[in-house]
Amino acid sequence: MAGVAAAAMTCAPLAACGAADKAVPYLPVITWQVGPDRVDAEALAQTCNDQAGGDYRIEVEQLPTDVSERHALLTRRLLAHDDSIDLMSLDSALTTEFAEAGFLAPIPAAQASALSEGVTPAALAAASHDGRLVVAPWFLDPQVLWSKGSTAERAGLDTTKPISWDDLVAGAQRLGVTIEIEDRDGSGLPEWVNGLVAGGGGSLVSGTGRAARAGLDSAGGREAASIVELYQGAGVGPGPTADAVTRFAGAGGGFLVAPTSAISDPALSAVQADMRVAGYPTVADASVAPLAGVGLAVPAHASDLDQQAAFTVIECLTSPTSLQALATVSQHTPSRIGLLDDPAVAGGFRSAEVARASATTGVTVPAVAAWANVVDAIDETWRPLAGVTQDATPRTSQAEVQAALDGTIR
Amino acid sequence: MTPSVRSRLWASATSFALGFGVGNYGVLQVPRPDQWVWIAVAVVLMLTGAAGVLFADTSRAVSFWAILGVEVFAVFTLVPLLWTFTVATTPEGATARTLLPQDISWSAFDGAISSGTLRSAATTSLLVALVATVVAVALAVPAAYALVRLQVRARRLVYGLVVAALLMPVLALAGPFADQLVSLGAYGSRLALVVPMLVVTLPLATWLCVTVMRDVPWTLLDAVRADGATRPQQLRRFAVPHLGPGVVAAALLVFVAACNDFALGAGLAPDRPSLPLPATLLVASRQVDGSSAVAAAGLLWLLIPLIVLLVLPRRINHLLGRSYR
Amino acid sequence: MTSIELRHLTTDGPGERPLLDDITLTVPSGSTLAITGPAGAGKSRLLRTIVGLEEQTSGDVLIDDIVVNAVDPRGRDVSMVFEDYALHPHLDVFDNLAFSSVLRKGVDKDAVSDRIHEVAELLALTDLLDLRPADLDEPQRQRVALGRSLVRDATVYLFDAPFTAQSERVRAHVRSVTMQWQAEASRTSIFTTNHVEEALSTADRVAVMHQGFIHQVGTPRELYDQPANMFVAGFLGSPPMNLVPAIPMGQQLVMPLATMLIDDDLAERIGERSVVVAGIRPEHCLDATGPGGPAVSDRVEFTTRIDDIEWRGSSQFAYLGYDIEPEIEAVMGEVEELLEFDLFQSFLVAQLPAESALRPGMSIRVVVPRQRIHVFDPETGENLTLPR
Amino acid sequence: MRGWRWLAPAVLVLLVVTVWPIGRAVWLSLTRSTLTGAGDQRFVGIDNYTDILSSRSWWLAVAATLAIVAVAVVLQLVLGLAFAVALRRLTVAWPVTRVLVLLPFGLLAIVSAVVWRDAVTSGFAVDWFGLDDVGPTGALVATTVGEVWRGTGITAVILLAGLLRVPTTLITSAIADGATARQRLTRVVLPAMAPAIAVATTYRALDALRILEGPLVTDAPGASVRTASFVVWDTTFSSFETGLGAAMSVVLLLLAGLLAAFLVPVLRVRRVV
Repeated sequence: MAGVAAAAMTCAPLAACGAADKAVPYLPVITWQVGPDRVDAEALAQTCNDQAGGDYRIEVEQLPTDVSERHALLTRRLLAHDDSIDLMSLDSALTTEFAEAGFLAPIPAAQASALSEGVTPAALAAASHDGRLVVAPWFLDPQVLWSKGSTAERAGLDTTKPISWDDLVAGAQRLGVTIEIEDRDGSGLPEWVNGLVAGGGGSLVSGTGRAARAGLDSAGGREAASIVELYQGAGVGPGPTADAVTRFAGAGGGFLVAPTSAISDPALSAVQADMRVAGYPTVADASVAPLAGVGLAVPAHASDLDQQAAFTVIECLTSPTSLQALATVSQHTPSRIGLLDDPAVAGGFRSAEVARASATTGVTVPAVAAWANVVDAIDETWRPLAGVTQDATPRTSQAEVQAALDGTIR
Repeated sequence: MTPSVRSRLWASATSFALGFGVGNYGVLQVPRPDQWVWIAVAVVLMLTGAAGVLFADTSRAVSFWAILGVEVFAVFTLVPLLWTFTVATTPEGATARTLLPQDISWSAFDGAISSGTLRSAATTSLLVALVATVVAVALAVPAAYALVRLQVRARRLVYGLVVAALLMPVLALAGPFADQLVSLGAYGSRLALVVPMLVVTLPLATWLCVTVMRDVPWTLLDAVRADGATRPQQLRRFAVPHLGPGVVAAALLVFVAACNDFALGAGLAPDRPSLPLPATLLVASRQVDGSSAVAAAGLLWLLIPLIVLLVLPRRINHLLGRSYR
Repeated sequence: MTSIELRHLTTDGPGERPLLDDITLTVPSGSTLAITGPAGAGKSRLLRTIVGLEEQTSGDVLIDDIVVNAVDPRGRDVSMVFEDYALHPHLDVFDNLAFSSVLRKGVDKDAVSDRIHEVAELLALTDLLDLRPADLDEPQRQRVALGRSLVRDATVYLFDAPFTAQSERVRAHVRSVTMQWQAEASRTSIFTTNHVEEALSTADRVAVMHQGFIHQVGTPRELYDQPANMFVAGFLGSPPMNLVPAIPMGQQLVMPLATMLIDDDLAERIGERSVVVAGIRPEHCLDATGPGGPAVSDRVEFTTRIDDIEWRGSSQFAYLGYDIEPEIEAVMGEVEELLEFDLFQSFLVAQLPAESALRPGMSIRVVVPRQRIHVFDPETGENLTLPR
Repeated sequence: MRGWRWLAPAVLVLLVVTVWPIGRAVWLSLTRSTLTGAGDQRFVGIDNYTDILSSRSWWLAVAATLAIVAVAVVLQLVLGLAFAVALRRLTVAWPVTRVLVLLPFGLLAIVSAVVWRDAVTSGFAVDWFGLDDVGPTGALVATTVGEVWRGTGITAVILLAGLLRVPTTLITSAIADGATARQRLTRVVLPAMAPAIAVATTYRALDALRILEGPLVTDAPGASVRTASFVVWDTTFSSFETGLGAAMSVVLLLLAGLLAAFLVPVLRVRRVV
């Protein structure tokens, strides 16, 4: 639409301009809003553009890094029916809210089955609302435990099976190395808490809509708080930070709790070859990895033509070739987990085994519309980490999270 | 010793002591190069003190207390502006740590001028402010005339409404306005900002125009009418020369106020194309090297009020002073 | 109680002429001095200098024989009423009256309150005590300003044009109240006024001031009868003294309408001067046929035509035109320019009794007692008729 | 009633642009709704109000706001008065000071907030005054000082206008009466310029009440001090809880009204039309 308008504008005043005689071929320009993930969106777009052979052209635009800013900006643009969004990389956490707000164009039935084929249940759930697929599942990274070289062995940890947080912290403390927790966009802490609560047998939020109940003031919540307290008390790291990867690569870094894609970070290029992977640390016995990922969504307000083109783009971006690139280049765990068995992928994906297991046992953030507010509520109550106690924090946090869910003042 | 001599000596002593204190603190506590700022201020204050002693026993009608006050005022006003300039000229990737600019890099100014986002935001601000100002002044001039010159029942009530609207926290209206715009499907268009912006411009325009109207020598109008002037003549001979300058000054103030509005613009617009400059700067401030960009854009934007002030300094001061009294 | 003395008080002005020009004055304790002079004479400035609001360039101000040049107004303890009243808009009349009195510590509030009521009674302000200055009219405000000063117990009282706003009727009352209050406690005071009669009728002594310079100080009678110079002569009296150019010719003084014989004394004082100025008060120009006229023995007389008659109820003024030569007129013009004051006219004014039947166009025979004619030096203004 | 013909358009428009959104706010405040329309939207009566009025964080924010208002107003009045007195007597400098005095007010509040925050977090003030990590509260204080800086000029202009209306003879007369400098200030000058002070106080207080830029720029997770206007903003435009935000807006408006209702009679603000 915008493309046509632009073409018309430039051509109209010049009666003799080249295209004036023949009809202007309609070239939908698909503006793809991407988040701060490690995907090389430009390269993927280029590949698709080449394949399309002039059916469309993808232009990539970057969204803010910070999760609440990204959320606020996307929401406002969608409210404003901003025509500079034709396709967006949507955090799986926002699916419910945006779908409820009616921002997302439903996936055409013809494509839906193809898109959901072979997708892990968690990824499928994170891409659906009310039983309908509203987002094309793309990747859903489980968090894993990365370590440098023989650190784990030296700490006396057996990496073949998931390590418990207690052992991990003790080991790191013994070696005098840190356990870094990655938080690229400000959602690290809530995801960590979510994973810990789930690992402790609870659930951060149960139920949906305004009937959702916070589950922090529970055994699981207290378990989560005790682990944060343990981590903080041992002084083995600053908690979820934006520069965790850099710090991990540095001298004092020993462990890194981060998604599978972390290894592709340029900051790790020096230690990349030497990195080992293990399952997400356990709380009780089970390893429940936080799952966070991105789907591809089309805004409901876009014109039919643009929507059509956008879905064609989605087809290209979710094609095995693209997903392969996603897995091997940026090490994101594709939603279609079966792809990891492909020999072409298996060689290039560093954490295949762990990822495959975690992708099924892991937990995504709860599907509630108020998730963005829950993020704020958890940030408010669990920071600074030094203030977290298993007696008080779950209770205060419970109230705040519940308020966020209810839409009342926190 | 006459009283005025005594007063000057006291002023000199105060100025000297202040200068001494500033100088010492600067030398002991402030690292270079900012130390020079402190020393310069101290030198000026101490020179003032010395001059006060020298001129104490002359009949020159000059108050050294006033000089001291104006010097303090100048420092108070200029230091933050200098800091803004320093932040704006900090090279990319560096953080300004001293008040005096270390390396001056104009890239932030370049960026502010060439950045499409900022340009579009500035255009939005100017456009919205212009339309809102024109509408508001067109409504306010007759209203102010009625309030000042005509018999109006409930004059105080109307006036109270204007003042209330002027002092109201506009932010409180941003939410409902946004909700309304969303349900009208107009959220995000530039023109949709104009109507809410009237909340800012209309009361201010009315309030300032009332002041303008009160200063007009109305007997002159009676005289012009008694002399048999026709309507157009009344307009040309009376309204234009006596009302014109005041209304123009009021309109300029309203325009600047509308340009500088933050809450409405930030609340009622997504980032583009309708986000006005102040709100855009909030977004920009969160980016890498954001402070430089914000400071540079702010200083450039400051040119608008500065020009208004330089063109009509007396009238603006007069208007503001008389309005708010 | 307290005397004021000024010694060679001089204040330089922005231009050539000083604002206060070598003023030396003494106001004895308990007396009243009126300073009169045309607008811009420097009267207010003189008062402000005495209070300490303005600083002199040189000279001394003495209060009670103590030099107070370096004392601030608070230390001088002088009360002053300002020409524009200086009332506090936010205070009611009572508080305005009380204002000056309660600035110093240790004031007996009850005593002040009593005095306020007393003064308010005297100045007809009792009904206005609860009002604010904005609600008062001009004369009332002036009375409040005056009252504020009367309430206060100061060493010296200065009044800057204190009665101007009062209507003719009230003025006498207010003036007498003030003067009575003044006399009761024999307070020292100085007041300024534009009204010559007011100065003459109210004060113990009067100073005539013009261009920052005191021309003459003396009792009202001295000033009126023996003006030291042409300015004082021309300024006092209403209508003012007739000043006409006169040319000495031997034993005679030739004036436009008349010629008068001069005695040796005066002739000697006139000396070589080619032109002098003769001054005759209108009330001394008598109708030869009217009351008093025939009785004058040592007289100067002349006959002329009446140009115009102005009837004033209690008397009539007859305007008697004359011509003077252009070169003499030029000399007169220069004198006026120097003094910045209008002294000369091209007619004589004679004061006739109210019942006189003379009409414009008729001819009149005027007699003037010779000893009533003053002769002035046109350049210095010096009164040549006064004994030295 | 000829006057109303001239007045009606302005009053009508003013009513539309103020009363309409306020009415909408009142209506919205009785519902639980989001700007996006996500979640179920339903009528909840006065639940939002009870939530707000029983919320500790809201009252903390209100207290912080009022403290900021009080400090800002007092500082601006004192500084503004001092500067106005100095400016009045140095008429030679007027061409310069006239521009200088309003220049800070011309700088966008957001720019001032950003640079003042930077001054204490990483800038010159850190070295000058030996500041350690000041945290969000310290940064908020800095931006408040920045607001004081921005508003002092305009306050000085208002007070200067009031000061120029105090007749000089009033002051000289007080000097002649022997009033000390202190007595002149407290008994003559300040009372005579009371109307200007009253207006400046009211205007600056309500202006300080609505500052938003500083709190927005300095807020961080876990910040201990937040202002009421920030909370309103955050609820409405970050959490998109329009219903709750509208209720807060109404409370904020009432708060502003209460503040005005307190200031106006106490200071006897009046301006005769």
